[in-house]
Amino acid sequence: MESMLHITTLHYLVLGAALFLLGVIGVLTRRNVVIVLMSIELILNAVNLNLVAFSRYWQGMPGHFGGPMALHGQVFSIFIITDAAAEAAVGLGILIAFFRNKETVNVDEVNLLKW
Amino acid sequence: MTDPNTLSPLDLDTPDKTFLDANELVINMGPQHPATHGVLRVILRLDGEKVMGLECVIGYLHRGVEKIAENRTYTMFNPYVDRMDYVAAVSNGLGYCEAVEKLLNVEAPARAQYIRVILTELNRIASHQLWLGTHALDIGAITPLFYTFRDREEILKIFEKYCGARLTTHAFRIGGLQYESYDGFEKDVRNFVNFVKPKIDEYEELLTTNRIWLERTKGVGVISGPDAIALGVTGPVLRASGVKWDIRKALPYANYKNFDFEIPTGQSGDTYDRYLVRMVEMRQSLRIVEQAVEGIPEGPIMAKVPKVIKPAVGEIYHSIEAPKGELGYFIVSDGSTQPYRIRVRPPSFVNLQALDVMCRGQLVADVIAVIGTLDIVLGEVDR
Amino acid sequence: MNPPVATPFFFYLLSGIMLIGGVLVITRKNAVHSALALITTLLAQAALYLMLYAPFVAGVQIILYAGGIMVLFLFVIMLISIERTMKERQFNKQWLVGMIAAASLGGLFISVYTTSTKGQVLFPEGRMAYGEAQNTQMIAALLFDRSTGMYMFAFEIASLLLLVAIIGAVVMSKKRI
Amino acid sequence: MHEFIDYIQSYLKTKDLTPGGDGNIFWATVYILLVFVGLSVAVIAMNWLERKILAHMQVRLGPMRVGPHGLLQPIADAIKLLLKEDIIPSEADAAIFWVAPFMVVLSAFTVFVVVPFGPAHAITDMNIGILFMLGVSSLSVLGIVMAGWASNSHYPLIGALRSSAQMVSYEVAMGLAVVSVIIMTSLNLDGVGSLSMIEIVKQQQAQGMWFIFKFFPLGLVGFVIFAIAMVAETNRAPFDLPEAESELTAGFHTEYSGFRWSLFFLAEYSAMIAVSSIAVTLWLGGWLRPFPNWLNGTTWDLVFSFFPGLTFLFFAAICFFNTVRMPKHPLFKIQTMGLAGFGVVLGLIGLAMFYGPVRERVGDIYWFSAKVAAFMYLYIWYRGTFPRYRFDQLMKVGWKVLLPMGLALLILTAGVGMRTELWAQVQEVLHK
Repeated sequence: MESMLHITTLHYLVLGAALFLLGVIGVLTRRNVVIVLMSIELILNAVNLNLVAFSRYWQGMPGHFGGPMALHGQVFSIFIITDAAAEAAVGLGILIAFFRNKETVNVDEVNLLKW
Repeated sequence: MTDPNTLSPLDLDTPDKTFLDANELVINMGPQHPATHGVLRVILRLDGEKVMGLECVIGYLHRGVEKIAENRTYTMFNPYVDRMDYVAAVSNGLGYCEAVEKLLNVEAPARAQYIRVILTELNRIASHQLWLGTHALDIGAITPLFYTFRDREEILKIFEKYCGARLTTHAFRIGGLQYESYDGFEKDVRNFVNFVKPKIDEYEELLTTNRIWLERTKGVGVISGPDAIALGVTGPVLRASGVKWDIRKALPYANYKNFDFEIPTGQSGDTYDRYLVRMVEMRQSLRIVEQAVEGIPEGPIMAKVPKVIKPAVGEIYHSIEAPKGELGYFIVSDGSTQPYRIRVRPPSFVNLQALDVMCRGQLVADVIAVIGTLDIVLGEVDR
Repeated sequence: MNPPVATPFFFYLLSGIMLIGGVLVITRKNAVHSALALITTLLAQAALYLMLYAPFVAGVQIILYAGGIMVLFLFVIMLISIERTMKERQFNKQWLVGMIAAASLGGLFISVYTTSTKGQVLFPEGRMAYGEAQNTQMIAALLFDRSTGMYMFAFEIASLLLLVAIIGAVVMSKKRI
Repeated sequence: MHEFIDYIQSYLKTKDLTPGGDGNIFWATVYILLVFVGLSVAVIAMNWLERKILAHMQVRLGPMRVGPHGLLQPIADAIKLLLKEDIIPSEADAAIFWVAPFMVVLSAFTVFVVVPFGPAHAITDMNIGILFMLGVSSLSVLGIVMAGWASNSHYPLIGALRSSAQMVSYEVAMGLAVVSVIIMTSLNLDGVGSLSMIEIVKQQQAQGMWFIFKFFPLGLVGFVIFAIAMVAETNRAPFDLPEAESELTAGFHTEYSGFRWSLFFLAEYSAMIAVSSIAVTLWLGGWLRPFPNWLNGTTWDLVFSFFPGLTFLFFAAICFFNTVRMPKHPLFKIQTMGLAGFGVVLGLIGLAMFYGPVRERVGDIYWFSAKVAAFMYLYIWYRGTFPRYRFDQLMKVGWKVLLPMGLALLILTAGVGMRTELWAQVQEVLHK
């Protein structure tokens, strides 16, 4: 109970892992490409949560990696958000092109390299 | 999404392959829509915001005016014509009275002619003011509406003083006028001319050089002169396309040949040119009114017309330049007191046909601007 | 510096919202509902970032993820008609494989988080808390500063990536180039 | 109980801390309530003022019946809207249809958490203040898209797509203008800028210049870009395409009625106030009084501190002026007496504002609100004057005019800022 009421880095990691798993399940099982892309966003967010939690952890640690300037995790999460934006733009662009040609958004119907 | 082809009988020359075919949108604009000026229904086929084609559905205001005429005497039918283009009732009355006079071979006396011209031209100004206000409102400028209505009120006051009605005036009678002009009529008209001249400048100040107005109207709803002629378009819409055709000059009726005025024309035939043409027309109408009020002769106001009007067997077509274009009356008489058939050529109805040509390839917002610039009145379209 | 208020309560509230949102994202038929669930998740996550003393990341999360990327998603969902896809089968044929893979991954996580602690907390909370007052400035220093900045190159690469993504997206979605 | 009173009083002793910065929950709650109530009153007042001012621009009188000069008209409208049937179309996606207006209202109200009405008059001061404001206000796009989509009808959908496209594209130009200001805040001794709203105003105070005049004309250009983008951002004339009445009936809220519609209305006006307060904070010196350099000194400070009281007295005088002629009809008599009572209340508030401690505390709030009110007048003025842009023209203005201008502005500001910094360093070296 004590560990429940005292929020440590591990709590955030477990939450991140749970979100990651949800994202993985979504990517592997859904047919709708849009929802698959959203699941990928979930995965990226889970990673971000871990990074920021670790950044907080290292800020409280002494030593070379620790200290007030230990914001590398946050910087990384910003890069990941940038990547997510790029991924969403290109992914949705492909989706539009695909939908225009096949009139479907089901991922298991994307079985040809060319049409 | 419904298949657009089953929804409406749109006959379109194959448009280019659209961006997302599955999402071609069919929008039903009207009959209850704030910008269709009454009960016009427009079925729009859109690709995104681009208009691929449209179809007008009319008839929601059909009252069978032409059929009613067959059961009324010539005199009794006179008030009905006011209800067609109800914002330019005086012009309708003038057209009808002159047509019947032509059929009877009588001519209204000179004094009546002058008063008729004054009232008709005032009505032209009122009609254009109403058009300007609503057109600007459609494009998003709300203020001109109130300015034009404030000034149109002065014209309606003159009408009210003259014949007791403001909108459906029934001002003219077959063979001349029923009422002599009231005391101070000339003064009122002169005052009005002086009052409204700076007001027209005021409208122009708000709109003519407004950047947004220019962007919204220039190059929008273009129709070329030959196209306009082919579609039978008349009035300011035709003149803005560069065709100098005004029945007041081309086939003078009433006593318009006595007056000195100019026919404004545009070049490009877009919405902005139509706006400019109508603005100049308002000023020209003021010129005519000024000349007419100076030159009103004394004399009778009613020609000798029999009590019971029974024209000889025959037919007649007479047209005048209504504010919206050529307003024609085709009357067939079988010698009885009632017309055998009356057919009206309403300018709005004919001009409305040009809507499709003018809107293709434009955006939805332009459709609104073009409907506004055509200056249609549904009472006249549907009759 | 104020002491944080009711941290466990807010943590469990927000993580509950996030997990429910995540489950809704992968189970809803209607893609718009999924997107809205995802937005809820993202906003809750932004609040978690604030609890982790990372306000700048929280701001970027709101402005970019919730305000930018998700609007893009909603746009695309509305452009493609979804009535038909809603009537179809929602899960693909390999769903069992996917579940097994996810389950094994979850087992891996659980084993890592439980076995190695041995009675003590794996990552104890950082005791020293540096305030959020200078957070943005410190991130900027890490990114751009002459002496302490070490991510300048990565930053430029990221901008290049964005440029490529813009061009790619335009090329993909234009009907003819 | 005693501790509680101590707790309340402890905040009053701190002079320059926001309740959030002090961590005082009681006062933070009080401030939240105050801002909420003040905002609601402002929206109601704005509703009345817009009708009146627009009416007088258009040679008519506007509301005249409910209350003297229609003063109670907004309240009557609010009651009407609350009593109206709340329709949810049968084909609509009920849940989303239900949530959408709340989303819009929440995002419009939440931004006021960081709006600085004075150095200590804000709910809290965030390190990411301006980022927070832009981010949260951009969330209203989601609500609008949800509303349009959930209505399951063509016009709302087009309206929603239009408005979201418009808001997303003008956010870019807006952001660039904002960043140019953030660069300006870093032109101090330690060369560190700030995103905090309070810090931005304090920088303008420290640099002795409102940022609209900084690096003339760069600050002015940034302000103009923002001032145009913010009109587009709030979907107001001449950029009111999403709710273009003549084209799309009412845009994304066509299917809404009653209470939910009034939420959209509330959100629109509070969003207008929110973006205006961003503009005021960033360029017009926030709570600082006008002419700080030209009319400086304690005497002028005193003179300017009388302004709030004088303004209220002026309003009171207008009320009394309208009660001079007492109408005969008993109903109108009651109205006129009510107006006189309102005038008395205003006058008393005005007199209270001359009292020293009050005067010190309300001065900054007054100047901030006065500047925001000027923007509100601009909004009404635009609406009375301009026709509406077409969608492609709107996009052209956003992407082809404002965006390049913003980019050039950003680069120029950074360049000029670096030059002045270098110049300062050179001076320092020379002095040594």
